[in-house]
Amino acid sequence: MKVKYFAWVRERVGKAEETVEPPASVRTVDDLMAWLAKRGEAYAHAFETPRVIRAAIDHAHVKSDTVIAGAGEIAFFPPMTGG
Amino acid sequence: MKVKYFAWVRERVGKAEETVEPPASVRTVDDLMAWLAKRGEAYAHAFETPRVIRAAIDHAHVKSDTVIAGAGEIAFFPPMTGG
Amino acid sequence: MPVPVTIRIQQADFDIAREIAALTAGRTDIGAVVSFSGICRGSEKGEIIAALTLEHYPGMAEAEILRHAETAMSRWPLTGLTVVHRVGRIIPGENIVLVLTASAHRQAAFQAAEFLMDYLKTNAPFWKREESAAGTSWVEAHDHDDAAAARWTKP
Amino acid sequence: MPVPVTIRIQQADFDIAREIAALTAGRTDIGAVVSFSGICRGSEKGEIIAALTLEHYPGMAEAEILRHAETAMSRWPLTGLTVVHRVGRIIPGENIVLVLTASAHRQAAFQAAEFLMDYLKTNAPFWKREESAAGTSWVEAHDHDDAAAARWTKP
Repeated sequence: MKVKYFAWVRERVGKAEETVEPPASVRTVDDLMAWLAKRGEAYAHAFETPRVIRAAIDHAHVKSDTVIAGAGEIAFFPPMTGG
Repeated sequence: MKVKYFAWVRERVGKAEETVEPPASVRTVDDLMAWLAKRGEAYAHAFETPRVIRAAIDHAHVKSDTVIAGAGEIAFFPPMTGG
Repeated sequence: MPVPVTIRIQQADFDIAREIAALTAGRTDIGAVVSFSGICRGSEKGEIIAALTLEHYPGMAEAEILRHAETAMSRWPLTGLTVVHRVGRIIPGENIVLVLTASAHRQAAFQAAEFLMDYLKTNAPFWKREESAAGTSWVEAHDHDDAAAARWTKP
Repeated sequence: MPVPVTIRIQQADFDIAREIAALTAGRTDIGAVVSFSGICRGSEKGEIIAALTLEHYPGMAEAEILRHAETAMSRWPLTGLTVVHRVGRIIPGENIVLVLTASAHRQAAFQAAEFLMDYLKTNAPFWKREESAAGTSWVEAHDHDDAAAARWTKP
């Protein structure tokens, strides 16, 4: 599963994207954030307040309780500030 | 007192402006339209439905019951269709 | 910084890019510019229009636009405002009117531009005459334009 | 006639006049064109801004703008729509975003442009980083932008 990070999530994680293989117990976007947060200090910092982080699966916004099964690409980013 | 006509009021009257000297009994914009309507067939046609005609005194919109005393220039025209 | 207000009534077409540049050049306090261009359509209610001729009341037209420009400036925090209204003969596809508003924030720019257009439609002394196969006729005012203007006076 | 929809994300500046010409050329069914340009301001809350850097999510950004463009086209009778969003480093006074809407009537053009801007602000995956004397920091999202977007979902 490909994971992408943007804005300060990207800066804190220290990379723009990577491929991860979470265990089957990681079912939702929330689970994935909790699992990623345990991958080290940088991830812990990036995901320390998961409620402010937005997620998208395959280019569509999703809620944090969305099941990730079948996702090709999951992205994490702060609230958007374009326009 | 200078009177100006625009759009179909101008076309019906047959002139764009003129100077008129109404009698003292002509007090309001309504009175002036009624008085002008008696100046001939062209005027009668132009002012046959005075309620649809708008008026301005010295470049400001006025209601038809406005007193005309002191007016330098009175204009008559149909509802506006600019923009 | 004074608010630049430009009001012009002219036969010639306008250049939106040049008008925007004039409103924004050298400034860094503008976050939003809204432009509205009104364009002559080629048909009205199914009838083909060959051209419009715009007549106006010189002196009053400028005064009436300025009065509404001042109202807009007092109601919204604008950094600039431009109104250009063409007169004379205009063919389908050509510009009729331009309203430009600039502000730090987008809502002010949008609302002021809508307000100005609604008032131009109903209060500025301009009249359109249409040329079609049936001859020429004066365009009638629309009730929905009065309704659009009236919403700005609601509490 | 198909509705021309143009969506571009680019580093380069845009030319409003050229974008309007592309939307209106050869057509006589357009009565109103509204443009919104979002411009980089030189200060935010009293702090001098040296520049913004815009980051985006390639692929999703285009998809999200297209999704809202399609919603706008289904809600208002538009004859065309253009969105150009810049990315990369932008200095005060430079353009950030352009939304253009064309319609037979002005209300549709105004409302669709406002709708698109409100949704771009809150839903399109772009992020601004500010450079100031204090260093660089990510711009925080505004609650009032969420409120502006929410008004389009009211009954």
